[in-house]
Amino acid sequence: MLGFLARRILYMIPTLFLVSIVTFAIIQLPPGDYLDTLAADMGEAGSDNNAAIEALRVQYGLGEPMYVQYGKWMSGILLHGNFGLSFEKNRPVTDLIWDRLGWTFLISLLTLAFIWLTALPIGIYSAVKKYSAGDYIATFFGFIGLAIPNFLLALVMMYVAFRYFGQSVGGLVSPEYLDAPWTWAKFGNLLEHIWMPIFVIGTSGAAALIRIMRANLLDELYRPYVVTARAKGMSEFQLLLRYPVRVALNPFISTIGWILPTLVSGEIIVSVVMNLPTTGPMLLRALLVQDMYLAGSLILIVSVLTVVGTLISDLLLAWIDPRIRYQ
Amino acid sequence: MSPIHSSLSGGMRQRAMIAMALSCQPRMLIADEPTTALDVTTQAQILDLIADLKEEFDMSVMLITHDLGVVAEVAEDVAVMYMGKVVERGDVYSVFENPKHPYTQALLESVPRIGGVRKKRLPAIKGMVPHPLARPSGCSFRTRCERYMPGVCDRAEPELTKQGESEVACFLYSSELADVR
Amino acid sequence: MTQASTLPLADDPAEHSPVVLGPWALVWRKFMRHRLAVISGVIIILIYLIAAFAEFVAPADISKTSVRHTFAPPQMMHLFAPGDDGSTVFLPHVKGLKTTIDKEARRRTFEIDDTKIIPLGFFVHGFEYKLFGLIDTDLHLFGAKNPRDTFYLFGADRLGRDIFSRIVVGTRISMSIGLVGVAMSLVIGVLLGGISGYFGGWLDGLIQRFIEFIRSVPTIPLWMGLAAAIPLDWPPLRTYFVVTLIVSMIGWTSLAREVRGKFLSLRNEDFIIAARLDGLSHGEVILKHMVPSFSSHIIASLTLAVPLMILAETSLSFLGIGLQPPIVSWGTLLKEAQNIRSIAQAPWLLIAPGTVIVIAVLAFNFLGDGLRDAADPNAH
Amino acid sequence: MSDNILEVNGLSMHFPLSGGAFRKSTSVVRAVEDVSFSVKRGETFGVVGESGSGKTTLGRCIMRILTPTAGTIQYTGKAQEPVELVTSDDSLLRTIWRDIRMVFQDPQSSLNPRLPVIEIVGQCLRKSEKLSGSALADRVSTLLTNVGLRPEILHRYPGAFSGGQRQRLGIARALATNPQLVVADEAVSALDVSIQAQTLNLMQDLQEQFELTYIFIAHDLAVVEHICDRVAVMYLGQIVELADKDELFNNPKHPYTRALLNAVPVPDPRKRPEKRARRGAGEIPSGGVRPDACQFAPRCPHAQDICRNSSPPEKQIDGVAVLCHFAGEI
Repeated sequence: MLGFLARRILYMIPTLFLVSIVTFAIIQLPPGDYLDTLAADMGEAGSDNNAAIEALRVQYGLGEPMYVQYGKWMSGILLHGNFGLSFEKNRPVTDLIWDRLGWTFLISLLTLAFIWLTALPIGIYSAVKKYSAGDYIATFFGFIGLAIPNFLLALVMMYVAFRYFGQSVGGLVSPEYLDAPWTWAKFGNLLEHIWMPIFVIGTSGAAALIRIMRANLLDELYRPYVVTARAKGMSEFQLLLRYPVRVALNPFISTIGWILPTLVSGEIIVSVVMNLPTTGPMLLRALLVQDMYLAGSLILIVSVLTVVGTLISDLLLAWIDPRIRYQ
Repeated sequence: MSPIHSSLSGGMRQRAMIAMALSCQPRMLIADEPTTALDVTTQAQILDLIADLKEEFDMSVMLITHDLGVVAEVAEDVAVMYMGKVVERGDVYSVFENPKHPYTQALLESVPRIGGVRKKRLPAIKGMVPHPLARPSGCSFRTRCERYMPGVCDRAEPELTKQGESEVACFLYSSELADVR
Repeated sequence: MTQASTLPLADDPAEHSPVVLGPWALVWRKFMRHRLAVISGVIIILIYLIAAFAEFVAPADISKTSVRHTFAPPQMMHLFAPGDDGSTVFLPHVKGLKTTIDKEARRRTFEIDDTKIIPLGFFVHGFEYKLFGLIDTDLHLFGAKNPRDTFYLFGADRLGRDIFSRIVVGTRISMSIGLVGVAMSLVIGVLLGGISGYFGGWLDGLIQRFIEFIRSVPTIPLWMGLAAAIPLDWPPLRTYFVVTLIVSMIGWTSLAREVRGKFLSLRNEDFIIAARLDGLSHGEVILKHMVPSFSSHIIASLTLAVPLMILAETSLSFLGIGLQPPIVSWGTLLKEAQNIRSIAQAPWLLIAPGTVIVIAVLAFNFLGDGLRDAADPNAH
Repeated sequence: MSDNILEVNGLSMHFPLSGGAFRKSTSVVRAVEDVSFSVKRGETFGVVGESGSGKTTLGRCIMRILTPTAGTIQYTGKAQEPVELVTSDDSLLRTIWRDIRMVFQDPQSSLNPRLPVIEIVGQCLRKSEKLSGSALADRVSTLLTNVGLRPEILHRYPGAFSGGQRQRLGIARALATNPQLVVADEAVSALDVSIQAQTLNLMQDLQEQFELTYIFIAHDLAVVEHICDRVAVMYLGQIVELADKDELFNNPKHPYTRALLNAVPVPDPRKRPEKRARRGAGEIPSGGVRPDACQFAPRCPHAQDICRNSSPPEKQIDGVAVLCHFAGEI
């Protein structure tokens, strides 16, 4: 197990290195840079500030070769935890993102909990009561959940909430609480808002998991060992929890691997729609205005989270099922 | 269970299964082809194990197998089935030494045996087991039987009747042959 | 004995020849039993037909604006109308709109005018277009009998353009992105997966590391980064191509893995070894024995990958970093519904394209599921 | 022309066990280890052993599906110079594969379910003799008749046949190129008793008719005794005893051969007590193979220190090759 752990962590290093290069390349892809945008804006405004812009260019190392810029960026991150400056906001990236990362993380974890809590019982029910009305309903909603893109669902939910419940939509708290200090009232207001993004982001994951759970459980339910246990007189419920559910749980563990990253990145589009204070809208904005260090840092951080999430789920899986270690 | 059983050999797994089956102190153990997937040496051990346990726990064993050798090795009584019907039943000695039903006879002859009389060709049963939906009329073995009696075997199904030490379902031994028109 | 499941044999005198179907016929028969999948297949064919004949199906010119119809609501199509003698006659029509101008709010409000009937007809003459870009015509599947009448089945947008027609035309872009994207991932996936699985060894290791890397990277931020890098002043065709390329990057890794897995398990099948011993070359073994063995699975996987790509295009365009107006796709149409104020004023901006997307995605999912079931020899 | 159709010398097949972080092979599985034997033209050469004994690997090395790690395999066809199989390249192998054919264990998985009989059986004829159309159909029909199937089934798919019929198809395919040598890997193991007898009889008839040489790989000693002329007993990758059939079954010299023979259930209930009394114990140990010891020592009732510390030399006793320190003494 320790060897497996060491091996997996070793594997992460080249992956992360490649990720950082790819991220950097993407940031460099658009022709021109933020200063061009800035110069264009200034030009429109009628002022001629070429000298000032050139000074900025030198300061940010924008005129230098790519690898030098990459080196500066990476060494800043690795050695000083400095992700660079946001051009648009003229503040260190680090100042901007932690708050938003915190919200992103909170929403992702809550969504994961939501997915598990709905998918597990519904999946078991669907498998045990195969072809019952409940199973058909679950299957139907599963398909719908998979077919409706998250952002569409977000829009529909917001419309319904706005139209029929008169609820203010967007954001995690009502506007009047935005800058208010934390009180119970604000917390309550948060609860009123936060369920919607969790529901929206979690639906497709839950739908997928219900189907996986059902299929896995159906595979297990008719295995000879279950028949043996039944022949020994174990009660159906005990029987179910004892073996098949445990085996069928494997995909649940591995969901941490694929759900966490998809939550973190899938949340991007939803949070743009719902105007959440998470990384998504910030990333989109940064990409649109080519605020490269901000966008790059966000992509990099989300990527690292993905890689770490995959690692955690792999470790859990290996811990639960030793066969995986040897594959 | 899965993490453990993957590291066990076939014989160990079968032992574990037997241990599981015995954990409730049953009166009867049904073993369905318990050794089919195993090597001969392992098979011999499992068969010995079953025989020992049978003595020790004073239980009955119903062993389902296609291997006549395995039957001879452990069974006291034998029932031979063909297409869902018992065609011959008796104690192991009478069935193996004095088989009555043509199917049992052919079956025993078609197995090559070590140290047996060397024959150039094995007496094989002709044809194959018919499709369950295309069951022949009368005795279902008649299409492959060397001693098929037209007008008799295809008319009615033979009943299992007592013949000496064993019971057999075949018109060859039927005293009421005349009754079957 | 355990020979129970055999069909009557060749040397059995009592044989009655059973109907023997080829494997493809079996797959087809199993698929046809899957009713939902068959219906979905028909729907998908219909959608692609609409995409091919978009201008013919669309009753209105998609770029024709009308200030007087800003956010005009959907007009229901009625099939029957009361005739002159009081009886009901077959007359497809929509009810007209009554416009009032709310001077305070500075906007128009619309009401359905029950007294005004706009008769519709099939194969009417409308705006001029080139069918397949070749044939000049003004014939349309249906439309107002009087060419000067306007009507909005799914409502109108901010500029008074017909959403129904725009969705019909957008079908072409959105659905073809799915197909082209899948074709691209198919080529990459089958090529790399096949090499990886058939030859194994260090090549397999290298390709697997590469796939693992791509899969370990979060996709959405990366596509966003890539898509955001598309310059706004690029010609639509180039943008379309690049977006398709980005979208196709979603699918190929899982496809490559699937192909590799199939190759790996098939490589050690006795019938593959037997084919080698029959003197077939590697290429012949792959083409004659391996590809047919898993092509049905691949087709099913591809079908299931199409909706993912449709959704990806929609998402990117919705965010404003994929396709850009004036390109009309389902995604760019939804972009109009980006803020809650426009949805509140004109919910059809969201509902119409949203429903179409969900139907298309569901249809592909059901079809793919049906194909997968049919292709699986173990399923009943 | 040599009497021997096949001469195998010092054949070894090691599989690397890939494990560890950087795919370095840390150990090897010695599936076949230094095996030598020859097969006479026209005989049936049996290879018996339990699972894991390396008999299937041996067969695949001879077919050159696998490339052996060491050793030579010399094949001498009719009026041909001897050919070294181990070093043959792909194009040479393709011609050799017309002479040496294989019958597989599982008739289910060895026939492509997506191809009709004419393609399965005739595939090699398309390649080797460029046959097609009615010429191909004629040839395949003849082959089907040879193996007791009716020519009408040409256009059916394998799914329509029973196990026994499929194995006949497999045999027909093997015979299509008029081979000299047929490697039958557990060819009758998957079949029911009565079908097994039919198939064995068919194989014997075909051997006479087409002057075939068989290498018959099986785990069933009774079947091997019935059909083979000479038999090699394999244990953990080595041939521990190689003898004429009669000698092997009447007078087994290696303790493992004896254990095997004692373990076989005989369809004679009277022999039960006597057989149970003679049985040894122990399964094949799951640990790796130790190079400097008798592989059978851990299970051998006669094992001495020498057995655990040095690998036994091959001894010749009455024309029987035995791999045992105490061959002839116990």
